[in-house]
Amino acid sequence: MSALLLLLLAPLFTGSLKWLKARLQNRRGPDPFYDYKNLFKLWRKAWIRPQGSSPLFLLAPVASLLGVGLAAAFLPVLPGVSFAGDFLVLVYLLNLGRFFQVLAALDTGSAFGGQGSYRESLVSVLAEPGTVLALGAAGLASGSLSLAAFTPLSQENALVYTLALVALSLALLAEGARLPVDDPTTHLELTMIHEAQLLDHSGPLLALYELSAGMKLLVYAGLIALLLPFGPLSFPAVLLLAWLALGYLETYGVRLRYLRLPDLMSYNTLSGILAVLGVVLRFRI
Amino acid sequence: MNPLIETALILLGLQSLLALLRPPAIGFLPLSLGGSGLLLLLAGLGAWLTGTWGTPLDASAGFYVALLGALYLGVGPYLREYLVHHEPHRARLEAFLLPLFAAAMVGVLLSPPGYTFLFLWEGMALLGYLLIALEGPNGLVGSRAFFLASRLSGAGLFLALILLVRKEPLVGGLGHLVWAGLVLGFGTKAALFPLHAWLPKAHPVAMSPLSALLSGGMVKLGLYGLYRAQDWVGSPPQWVGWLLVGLGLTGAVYALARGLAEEDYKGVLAYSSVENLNLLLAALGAYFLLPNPLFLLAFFFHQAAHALFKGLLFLGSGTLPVRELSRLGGLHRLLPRTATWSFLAALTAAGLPPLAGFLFEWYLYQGFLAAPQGTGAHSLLVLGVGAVALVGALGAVSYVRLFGLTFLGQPRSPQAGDAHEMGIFGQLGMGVLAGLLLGLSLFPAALLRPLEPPLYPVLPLFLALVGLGGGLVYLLSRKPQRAYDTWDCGFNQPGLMGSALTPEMQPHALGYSEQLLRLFPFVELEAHLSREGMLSPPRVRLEVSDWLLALEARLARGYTAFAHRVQHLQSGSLHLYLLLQFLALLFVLGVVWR
Amino acid sequence: MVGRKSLDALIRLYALQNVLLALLAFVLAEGERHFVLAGLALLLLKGVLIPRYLFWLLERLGVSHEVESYLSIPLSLLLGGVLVGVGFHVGSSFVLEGARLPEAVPVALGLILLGMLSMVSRKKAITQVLGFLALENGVFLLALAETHGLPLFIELGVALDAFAAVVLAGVLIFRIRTTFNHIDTARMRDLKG
Amino acid sequence: MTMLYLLLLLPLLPALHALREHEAGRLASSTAAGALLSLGLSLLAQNQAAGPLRLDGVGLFYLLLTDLLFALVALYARAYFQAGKDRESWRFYAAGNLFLFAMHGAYLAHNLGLLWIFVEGSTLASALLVYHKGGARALEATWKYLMLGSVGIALGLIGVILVYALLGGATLDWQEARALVRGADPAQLKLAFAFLLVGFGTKVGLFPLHAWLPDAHSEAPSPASALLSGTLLNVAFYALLRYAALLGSAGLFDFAAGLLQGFGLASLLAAGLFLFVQRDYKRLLAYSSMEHMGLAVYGLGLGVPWLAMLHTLFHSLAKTAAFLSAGNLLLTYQSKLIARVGAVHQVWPATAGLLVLSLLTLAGLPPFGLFYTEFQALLRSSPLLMGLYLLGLLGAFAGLLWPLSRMVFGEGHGVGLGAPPRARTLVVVPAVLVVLALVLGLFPPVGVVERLAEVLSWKL
Repeated sequence: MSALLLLLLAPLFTGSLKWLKARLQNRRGPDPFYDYKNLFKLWRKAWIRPQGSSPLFLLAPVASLLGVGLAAAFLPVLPGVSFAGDFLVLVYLLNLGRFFQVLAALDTGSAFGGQGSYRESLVSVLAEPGTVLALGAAGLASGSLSLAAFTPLSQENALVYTLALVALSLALLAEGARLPVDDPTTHLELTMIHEAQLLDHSGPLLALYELSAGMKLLVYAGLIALLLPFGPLSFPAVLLLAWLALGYLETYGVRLRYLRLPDLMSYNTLSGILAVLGVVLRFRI
Repeated sequence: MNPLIETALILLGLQSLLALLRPPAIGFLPLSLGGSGLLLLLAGLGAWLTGTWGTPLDASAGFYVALLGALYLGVGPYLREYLVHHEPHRARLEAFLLPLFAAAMVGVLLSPPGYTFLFLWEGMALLGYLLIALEGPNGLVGSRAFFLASRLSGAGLFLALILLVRKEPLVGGLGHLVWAGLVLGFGTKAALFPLHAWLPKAHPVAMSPLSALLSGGMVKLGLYGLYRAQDWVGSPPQWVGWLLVGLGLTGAVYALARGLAEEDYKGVLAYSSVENLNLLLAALGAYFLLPNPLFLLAFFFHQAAHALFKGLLFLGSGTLPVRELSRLGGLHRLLPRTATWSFLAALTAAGLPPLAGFLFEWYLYQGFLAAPQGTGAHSLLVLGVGAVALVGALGAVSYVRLFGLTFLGQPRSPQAGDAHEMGIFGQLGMGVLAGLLLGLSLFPAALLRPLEPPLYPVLPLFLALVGLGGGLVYLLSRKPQRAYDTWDCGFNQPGLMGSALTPEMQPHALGYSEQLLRLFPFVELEAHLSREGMLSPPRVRLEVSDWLLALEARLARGYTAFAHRVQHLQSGSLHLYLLLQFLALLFVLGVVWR
Repeated sequence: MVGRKSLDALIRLYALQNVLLALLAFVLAEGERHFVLAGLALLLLKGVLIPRYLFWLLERLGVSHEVESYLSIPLSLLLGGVLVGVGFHVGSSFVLEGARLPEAVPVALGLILLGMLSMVSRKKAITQVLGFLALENGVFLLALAETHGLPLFIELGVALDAFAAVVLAGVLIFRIRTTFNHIDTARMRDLKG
Repeated sequence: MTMLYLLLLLPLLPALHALREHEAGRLASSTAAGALLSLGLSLLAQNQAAGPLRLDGVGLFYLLLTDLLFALVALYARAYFQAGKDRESWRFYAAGNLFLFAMHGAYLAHNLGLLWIFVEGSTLASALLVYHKGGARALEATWKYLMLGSVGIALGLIGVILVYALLGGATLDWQEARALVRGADPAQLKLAFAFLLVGFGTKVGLFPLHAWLPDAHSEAPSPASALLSGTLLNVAFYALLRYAALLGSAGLFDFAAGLLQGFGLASLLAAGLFLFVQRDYKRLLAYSSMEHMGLAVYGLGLGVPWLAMLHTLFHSLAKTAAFLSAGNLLLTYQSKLIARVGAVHQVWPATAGLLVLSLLTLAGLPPFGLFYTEFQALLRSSPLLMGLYLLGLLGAFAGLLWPLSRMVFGEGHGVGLGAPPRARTLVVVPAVLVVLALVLGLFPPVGVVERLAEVLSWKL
């Protein structure tokens, strides 16, 4: 259920984000629903198979979408499957998608694909421990390892949750390939991370990739929403907040130098560790 | 003893004898080694699942027998095809020694602690050494490292088991001494950090089927011993648990990072083995501290999974034309089946759901997350979560790098364009392991039944992935498509010279991980620029400097220097010798008059 | 013995030593036949035959008759003195119950120690042999002093062994001379490690 | 009984034969025949006594071992000298039989004085074996051996004299001495033992008295090295066995045990260091002998003579095989340097196999016998000594391993020395020894040796 919801929402979110950024930059910008049209257009096109590529070239966008989609299914935005330890399956399904994507980037033997591949690898290594630690801390504080049973932010767990939210927000930026980690609008191959891996994918394959990237962003937003105390309104609230924040950040911010990434992401890991320690040692404000 | 196991051992013995014939009878290998594998698998699983070997601890031997059996089942047919390419003299020796090695491993599992156990343990080391040494000059360093470590392990076990065999009460420090011996003995074999150094030296140089047996099977015996020792000695003291968790997690991260700095395909696999083993040791150590069944589930399940996927990967490595990643590439075209098998194994190794590797991490996370229910310092084990997450992420990168650089892209050297797929027996061997791996992934409960495992919905997830994925792929493949060159920034215009991309533009094996390695202070990459002539393009050579290996080398140098100093006693001077004799006499007289 | 610079003197000294030992054996014999026999053998073998053999050897070797040592003469005298002192000092603990001639025990020990000293410090092969012979004499004296002498056949066997050893050593010294052009054992240091 | 005298003098016949006959084939036959005949005779002559001679269990054990090894080495030597184009092999046979005579004497002698005489005799005879045809290095080795050995044995004589005096000059017969020694002054008996230990210890090759050992073993022709290591070291060890039992009878074994264990472990640990930096494979084997004699002495120090005897048995078999294989290497590569030897498994597979098996035996690996004896020794050690013992074993193993790997499996650069000699005997003789070591290792003859060692027992 959540998966379908996210699938439908993702193009709207990314499309309207482009519109928002254009507005902030005093441009007219595309229609907020542009991404639906774009995806539809791409889906109908033919696709190019680079010479010498393997079946993975085709499998990767599929797996990427499925990984994110199935991960979204575990998100209790709408009622769905739930069991102890489901958040781990969620995180690792995201990994599954990325694994294929990063691998396929090496498939064509292109210089940029390879570059994108190892850059994305670095990002994943930097972001993953923080994410898992933050979610684990939340689970510990809630007394259950099932996402559906996460208790919302309250007086008691305020510090732990704040730390977890910091970690997850940073993870959202990194995994969603947004500024300051990655610049989704760049056209210079040398500076790309996410886009460099998609250079050779075209038509429907590109559509799947685009869709899964948008969904991934929403999955992280959904995770963040779980920790907030607004009940059913949490998810829309987070989406709105993220929409505004990303629009602002990507208009006024600059991309961080790639080699400085670890500096930024160390806050992610540190918050995660502190969050977990906070539960164990019963940090209170 | 179980008649199935007896038959299996007899089969192995017969194969050894047959190998001595001229020409060596290696044709029987699928039947003898593979057949014994099947028997062992059945017998072991029977014992493990029904607990017929007595206590749960006892039944664990059955688990390991089955694990070895599964490997033999795959290696048997594979070896038959592999040995055909060796010169007869060498093939004979290998076909003679390898079944004995296999039998010794099973024998260890069947022996109670004592003389027979040590006999087989050291015998196993000896056979393993000879098998590696047969590689000739290339195998020198590796076989030596293997044998030295094995003897170190043997020394630890001698200490522990002899104290046990004596049946004296283990009072005072003796209990601790026994455990120290066990940790040294079994830990060395199971590549416990920092005693693991031998493994990445030895496993890569062994022939591939042997590497599969070593990495998949033999090292597990160290884990078996540490687990089983509870049965022999009683529960371990606290420090054992902390040591295993601490060193295990450190070692896992170290090994992964170090593996990223490795250029040798089998070297990467070896470091991955170190990583997996250390994580397993950490799981066991955590189990010693907090007897949470989740740790036990993680411990057992992943041993089976690791045996299968690592066995499969090593068997696959036997097909590669060269081992250096920086000379491989694009092999999926020449070796489509090997690529498929290896891909399945790599997916598992990367810990991705719904395959077996993920379940391990799933159990491990939950186990560590349950730690705060413990008291005092134990609750700090929860930090293990971070380490496991880091390991998970690094593991995935490591296998992307390994598989991607080897099988995808363009060949990086002429040799990589000249590879040959294994024939029917080779495919059979890999296929068996792949099948078992898939079975294990989809039906983990079948193996874990005795431990009553909690599970996530594995099968539905798998079906959803395969079903939806299959559907999407079907749709996509029916869409119009055409082949074209890879994107090269538009340099490839009609009338120009073709694609501007060359294989050298792909990521280099070390370049791929260079930036990741900056995160880890213990492995350093140094870039050396060199230029052959004024006009030739500069070449970058990356050198790996490893803090641990440097320390090891320094220790070795120090020991050698010390030995040289002692050697001065034998300086050739008769007068000195006579003086020594005189002093020895004075010394003894001193003892007498004391 | 440790102070002399000339090999000839050393050999003569050694011969004299043996004559004295033989006399001692005769004195202690008190008519026991095997003592007399042992003494005679000693006189013949060590007092006459071995010194003559050594002189013959020295002559044929054609090397200098000078004693070469790691230690200077004063130092070696000093060390020798110390060792004899040590011998006398610890001698008492060597004196067994029922020793025939307790007074000779320290002397024997001193002789043994001096023999060892000259073997450790002297460079020429032939001087080492002389040191060994002195040591042997010390042992013999010890046997005389402590016991009623070893059983005769043992005594003879021991003497035979010593004689064979000296002959063998002589042959070897001769070979050393032809092979190396010297008989300086301090320079034979090819085998090491 | 005349049989004992016959047994004693038997080796002199081939020795005399060697002085007259210089043809290697016939000499080898007569020598081997002599040794085998003594082998049979000694089985018949067990427990007989004649004058100062008596053949008890321990003596028989070592006599059989010595004769067997000698016969095999004699056969090997023929092929060896032939392949090496050595026309003066008669020297080896003459000195060898003289040496065997001394060995027979030592094992038959029941009189401690006589034992001393024959041990000294074996030194002189083996000096001839080492010298063989001479040459600067052999000369140097012989000289050093002679000097150190003679001084050592002279110190031993002091011990013998002191023991004799302590017994009141009554007897030197071992059996009687054991009964009498109970009344002796313990302090002075300890003093005597100090001299005996240093004296015989020199010939056993205990650290730091071992200096002659590597020189002599490496410079002697290979069959002679095999004899030195396989039989000569045993004879001195045998003397120590007798004296240890003597001290045991006097109730002083604890004192002896400390010294024996100390020297044993010191030899083991030192040998490990020497082995590790060794560049000459014959010296390597020599240091390994030092290691194993150390282990045997340690085993004796544990108060288990049969264990020590078993250890020397396995060591003798394996080391003889190893030295004979080393002889094959020397014939093939013309160099004793490890660095000059390579790829033996391709150049001469049979020798490679023998080398591997014998060296692995010496490294104490199963299924060979030394694994068993080392296990048994550890079983009887205190934790601290166990630790040192294991450390020493590891050190020695580390020392042996690299040369073994290097020579057998390493690169055979620039060894175009033509085909190796193909005489069967060169391989068959060591193979017999290795098989023997293997069989005895799988089925250690503990019961037999224990029974043979009963005479030494002092724990009543």
